[in-house]
Amino acid sequence: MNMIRKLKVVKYALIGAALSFSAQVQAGDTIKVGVLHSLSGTMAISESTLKDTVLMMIDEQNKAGGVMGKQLEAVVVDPASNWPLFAEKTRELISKKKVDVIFGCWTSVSRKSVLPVLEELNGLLFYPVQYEGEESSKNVFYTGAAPNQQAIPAVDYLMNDLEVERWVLAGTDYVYPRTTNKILEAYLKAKGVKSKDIMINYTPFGHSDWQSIVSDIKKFGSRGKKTAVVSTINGDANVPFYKELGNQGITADNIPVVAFSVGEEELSGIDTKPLVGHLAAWNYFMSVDADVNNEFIKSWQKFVKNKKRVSNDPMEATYIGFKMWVKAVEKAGTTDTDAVEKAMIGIAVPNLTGGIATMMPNHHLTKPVLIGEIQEDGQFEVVWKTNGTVVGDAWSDFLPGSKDLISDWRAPLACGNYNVKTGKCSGQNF
Amino acid sequence: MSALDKLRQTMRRDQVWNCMMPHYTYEDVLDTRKGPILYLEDVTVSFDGFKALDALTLDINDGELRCIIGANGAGKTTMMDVITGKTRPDEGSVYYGQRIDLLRLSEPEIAALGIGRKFQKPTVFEHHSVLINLELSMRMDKRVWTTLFSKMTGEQRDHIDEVLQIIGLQEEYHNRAGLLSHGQKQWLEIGMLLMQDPRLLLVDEPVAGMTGQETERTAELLTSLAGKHSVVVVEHDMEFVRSIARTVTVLHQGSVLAQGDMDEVQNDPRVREVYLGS
Amino acid sequence: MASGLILLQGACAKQEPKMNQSSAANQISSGILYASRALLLLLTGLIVAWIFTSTALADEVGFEQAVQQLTTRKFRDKEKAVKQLADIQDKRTLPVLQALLDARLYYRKSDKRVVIVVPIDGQYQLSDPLNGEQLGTAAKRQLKKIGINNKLRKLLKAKLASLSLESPDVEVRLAAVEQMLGHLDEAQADYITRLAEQEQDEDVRDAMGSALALHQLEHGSDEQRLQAISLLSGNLSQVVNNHLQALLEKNEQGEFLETNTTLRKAASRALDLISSRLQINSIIETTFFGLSLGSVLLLAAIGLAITFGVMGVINMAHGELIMLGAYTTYLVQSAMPNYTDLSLIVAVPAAFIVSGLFGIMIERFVIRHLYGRPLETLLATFGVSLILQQLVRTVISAQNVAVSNPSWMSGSWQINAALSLTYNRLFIFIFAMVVFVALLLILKKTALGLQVRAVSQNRPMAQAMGIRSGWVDAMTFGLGSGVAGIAGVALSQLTNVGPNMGQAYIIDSFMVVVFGGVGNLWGTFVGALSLGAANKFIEPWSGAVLAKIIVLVFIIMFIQKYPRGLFPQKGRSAEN
Amino acid sequence: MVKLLQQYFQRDRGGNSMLGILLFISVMVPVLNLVVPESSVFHVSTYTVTLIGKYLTFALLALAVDLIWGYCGIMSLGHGAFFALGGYAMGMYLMRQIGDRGVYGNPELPDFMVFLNWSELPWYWSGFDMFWFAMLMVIVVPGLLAFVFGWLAFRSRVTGVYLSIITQALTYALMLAFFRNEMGFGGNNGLTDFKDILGYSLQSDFTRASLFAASAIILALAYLLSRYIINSKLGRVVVAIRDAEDRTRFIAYRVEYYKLWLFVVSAILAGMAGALYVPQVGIINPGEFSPLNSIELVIWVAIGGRGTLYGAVAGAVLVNFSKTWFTGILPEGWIFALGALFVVVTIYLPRGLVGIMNRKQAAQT
Repeated sequence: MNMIRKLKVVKYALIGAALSFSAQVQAGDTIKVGVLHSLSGTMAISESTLKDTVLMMIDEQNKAGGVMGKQLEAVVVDPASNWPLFAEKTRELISKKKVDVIFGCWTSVSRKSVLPVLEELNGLLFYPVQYEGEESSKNVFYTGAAPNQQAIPAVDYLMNDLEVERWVLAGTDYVYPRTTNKILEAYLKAKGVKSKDIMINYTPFGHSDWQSIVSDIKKFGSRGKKTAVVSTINGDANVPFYKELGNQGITADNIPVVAFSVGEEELSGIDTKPLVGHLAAWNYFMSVDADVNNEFIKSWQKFVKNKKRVSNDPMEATYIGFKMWVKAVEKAGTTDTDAVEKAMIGIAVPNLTGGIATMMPNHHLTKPVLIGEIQEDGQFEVVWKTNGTVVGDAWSDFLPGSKDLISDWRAPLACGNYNVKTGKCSGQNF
Repeated sequence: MSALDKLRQTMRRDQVWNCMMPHYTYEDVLDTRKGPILYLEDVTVSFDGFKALDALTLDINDGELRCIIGANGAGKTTMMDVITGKTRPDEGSVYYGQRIDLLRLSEPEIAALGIGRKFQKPTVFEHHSVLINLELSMRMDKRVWTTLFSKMTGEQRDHIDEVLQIIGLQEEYHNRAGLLSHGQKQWLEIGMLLMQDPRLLLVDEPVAGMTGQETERTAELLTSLAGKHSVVVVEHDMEFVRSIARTVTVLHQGSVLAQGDMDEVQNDPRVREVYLGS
Repeated sequence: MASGLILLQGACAKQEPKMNQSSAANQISSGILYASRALLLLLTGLIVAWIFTSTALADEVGFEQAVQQLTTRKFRDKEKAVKQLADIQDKRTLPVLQALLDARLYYRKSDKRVVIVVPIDGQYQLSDPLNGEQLGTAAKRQLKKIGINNKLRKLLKAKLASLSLESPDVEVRLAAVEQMLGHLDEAQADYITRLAEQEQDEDVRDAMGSALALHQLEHGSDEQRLQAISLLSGNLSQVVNNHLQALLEKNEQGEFLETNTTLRKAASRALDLISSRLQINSIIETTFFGLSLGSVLLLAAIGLAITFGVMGVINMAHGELIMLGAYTTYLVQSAMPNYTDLSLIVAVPAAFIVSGLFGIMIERFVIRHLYGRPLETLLATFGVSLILQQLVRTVISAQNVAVSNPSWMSGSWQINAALSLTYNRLFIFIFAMVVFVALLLILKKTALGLQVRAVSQNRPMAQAMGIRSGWVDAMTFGLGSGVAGIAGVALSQLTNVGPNMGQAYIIDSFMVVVFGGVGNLWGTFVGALSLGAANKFIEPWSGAVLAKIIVLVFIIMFIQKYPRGLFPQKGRSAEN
Repeated sequence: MVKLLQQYFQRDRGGNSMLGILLFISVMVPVLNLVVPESSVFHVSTYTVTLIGKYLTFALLALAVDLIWGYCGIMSLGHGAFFALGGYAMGMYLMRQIGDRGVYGNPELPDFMVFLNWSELPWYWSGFDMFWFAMLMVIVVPGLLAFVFGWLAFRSRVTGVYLSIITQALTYALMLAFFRNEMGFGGNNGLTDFKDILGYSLQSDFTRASLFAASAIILALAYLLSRYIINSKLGRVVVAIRDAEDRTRFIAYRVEYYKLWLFVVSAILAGMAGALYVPQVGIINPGEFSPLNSIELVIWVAIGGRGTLYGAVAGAVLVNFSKTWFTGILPEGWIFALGALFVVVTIYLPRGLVGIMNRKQAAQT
């Protein structure tokens, strides 16, 4: 046996495997649901929870008789927190595994990576995480919050209820904080806040040495005006940030921090004693006392066999997305992407906080906005809530580039980024 | 040295900047009419306060075979490092012929000027055949692009054969150098030096680990080289030194302790004290 | 209003009628309270002892009702109740408010009786806030916590401060005065004036002086204000700074709001003095930040300085050994949940042993086969690092775990009004120094250290001398790894404990060791501290990301100039 | 001499058959993808085409690493940086090709600049609307960086571990820099949502197949180039440097220039790999600069067998293929397998998989 022959074997095996992909016959008796969440790498911390959530939902749905009499079958892949791999795995799910719908992605970059593939192959993605907006694709349903469903109400709360006059916008340097802070800056200025009363700070991913920045925030906040920090700091950097806040004596009553990326799951990795009273804005909290929520938590903890496991906002978004998809498939009577997509608009399902979520023509949801204070037990206590629900806005009114854009996927417009001034629909791949 | 001193040094008017120096080969400028081919004066090298060379002054005549002996740590290898440009002395000057200041040149430049060096531990290119070892060492344009496209000419092949003859590795030319015996590697390394048509050969312990027969052959080889080339041999083996040496220099603690022919040196009381401790 | 209703949804709906009753009662009681407060205002002082006794009866009713009113779900009503309680000046007020702030004030679901709780063994011991009577124990679900929000928290702190001015504890008094700085009312000013006369402690007296001066600056005559400014000159408190700054403010027409020129001049002089002092403080602060970052780098890198510097092994799993140390801290804490303060001290040797054992295993199973091939140890240990990470993910969890800070490492050491150093950083700095010195001693003074140095300098010779080089390698690697584990304990106090944490430190650690000079512990020491300091001095004007990039580029350039780092090993032997 | 040449030929039988395979698939895969109907068992799906196309670009990258590590002993832990820079140069071209088809319909600015309120294109984006310029930059940017970095490092004789660590610092610094949104390269999201290349839609199967063929052919050409280099006298000097740097220097070779030359060539190859990678996967972002990626690609080479060019190619394809395969069948445990593979290969197969086969071959002859 020589080397060359072995190499050849490998090559032929490769090609053979490739050939056999096409030979696979699609099984007709199940509906395949793709799950595209990282199970390894840096994002596994957050995303593996959502994989389990989808699996639980599928399990429950199957026990309840499946969809249109067919059982659901989960197809789980691991894109390993590698953004190009997300695109590759999406292609695999749609063209090789023939899934009918995908639940997946967490970071914006993974969604951006997947988007061209979805549009090319006409797939369907439910994206369950709060994000920066500025996007509306025919093939994506955004079940997380847009900035106007999280950031702006939170700022309103701070401004009106806590009489905050000075603002620190601190974020990790990537697109979600950048955009959110751009929107907030414009919003605050429109409300009459002067530039010198706004401090903007960006830090790299996983930033761990917060001494100087916290000390600056402290100085900024001691100028006699009520100050608050609006934090879009991402995942890993939060623990050292909050620890430093606590140690430098910044407590919630002198400089409250309102976070958009810190939920129950993140808090379970932090000693919350020094953080009591700091805020978070979400569309769901585990502590919300609603029957449907209690039931959800019960079945979740049973599913993962862990009585202490928490639930969080992206899980609720996954829950809503899944329920909506089931309803839309039943309404359309088929899993065909176009039919389901049409059927999705207007679908309403109960959310977990006791209200109703409706899918709007721009592929975003109606959501209530809740502000919670961190408690010692790692839970949030709701201190404020919008009256009714807020409609997710794909294109922010506070950014010069997007204020003229609207999204409406119903005929006759059927456009995700229609410019009302020029009357043009740009950025479509089809 | 402070930055200011450096600046002053750079701006000295009695010097030509390195970048403006002509690029020379040794035929053009090597001037040995006044005798010495190599001239070291007051060379001092220290490592962390330890003086490896202490104001060493030494000259080697053109065509001479010089042996340098000394205890371990006497500074023999450091001296070679200084001559070949590997170590920069703290003080002193090193001249090659009358005009070439070796301290301004890098190792390849010095090598290109015809100073060849054999290491203490035989160092050959073990993954290459003997032939390629010699081919690579050949004196020629060694710039990158020329090397990329260079092909061996018949003339060069003849030169290699000639050297193979001298070092007695005709039979082995196709073998990988790594497979040679210790003695053969030593010879190959000397052969590699010869391929460069050197004027000055620095040979560090050529017979270490050799059998008696091999030693004898090496002695023959080195003595045959003298005259055409200047040869400096550093060696511990007194028998060997006696067999080849005309002039012997004894180094001790980084400077010359004694110099002369073998008998003179051996009878020198200072040398006896250092070597025998009496 | 809305927030209250959200919480009332679902299970709590049944209680609504009751709530309405009690809020009706509240209105009556607040009527009484207003009357009594008016009475108080009529009589000259608020806080004079004899008034206190004479209104005791009215207060008794008020106190009870105010306490009961805390059970309301509306934060605005709670706020009113807290104000009432504070105004009543009952000696029982302080414990009630303190309990409310500490989230130890509950009410019983059965009879809505307000209780102060002390948790004991998963049960709560109850006492009555009205008369201190012990009410036995109760399970958590029989009780409902009285929640507070930030506004209330702030109010509570302010009220508690004014109530603590006469506390026997100096610290409490000082904190109280500082809390009140800048917003005294007339009555409080009088009160403090009187207290200041009797005050024994100098610091407290000074603080009181500042508070009064600030009060006079606002409300006094020009003469008094000038005096106040001279008293406040050089005071580092930001509140003082703000007030003085206000004197120099201009209106929109560019005219000074403060018309008195002498005052303005005095204020600007005072501010100059303050800002020059602040400058010094900020340099000290930045230096501390730098040293602190440096000490973290030192801890992370010093284990590597041993395994890499002394043994020549490039251990890419070093970060994961740090992570194992941090996880050991977590496990130790989980094993002794009631002794958080002690757990950290236990964790240090535990982490050393755990990481050390893992290190010895890595050495025996992997690195032993690769001596003399340093770059290949890099590849193999990279594989090890992947395995260790995934191991932690599988065995413990992919999520981060919570490691709590012991009380002695929380908070900060207030040096003056503008300068405070956080205890955790301070301790970690000291800890890093201790570890460094200990390692230095081990390598210089012990038999192991001697053998390590012998093996690292000349392996065959050391073997010939009868040193079991295999054993020495294992021990050295174990030592380096153990130190990484210790670093993990320290890092668990600063940052995330999760499967990926090691990766954040591995590159920085290598930079430190290479910058300092391989094989030289002092190099690592100087390298770590200077890189830390450089980073922190650059950060203010460049931002955190750019600071890091600048430092990296600097290291690259530095290595070009000095290929063997800050403290190179010189001599012929280093060449090979 | 003839014997020598023969020996070299014999020694590269693996390489020759690899070239054969490359040539074969560069024709057959596009044909099977485009011509053969989807229902046929011989149809190669577009998914497979892009997947193998990606492996080929990785193989080119591995070839670049092997050239300097396997033959010159320079272990660069920063080659991902050159790959990424090449990728960014290509990405910038593709970005400019979007024109006014971006979501904001701005003909001049890419979308990420519009929503960050940039008013005009930064100067360093100019020229990237032209394909030839972008291709030039694919070569110039990584080459120039390698030249400057190498010139500094090799001249001051930074070697071994030190060199590895500072190359790592280089790619780490670049990663942090590219993460910054102020840099104008799209920050964390990088560049994505490409539409077409040279006027052909990137989503068409024809373009994909062409890119695939281009990757295969460029890999083959790069292989031939590398083989020419290592078989030339320069190649022998380079191996000489690897085995005895001082000796080489003392026979009058300017070692630093040789290293620099090879390093630049290697960086250019890596840059080309990046440029081929980006249109096939559809995104380039700073994650490609991650030091861990660079370490991993050194491991591909180690697994395949360094010092043999086809070994590097085989290693890259094999590791990536097994990653794709393992993530499918063992989503939770594949990292254990990968980690164990790295350890075992390094300890027991210092010459990689090619080493085993050569040993067997040697035993037979």
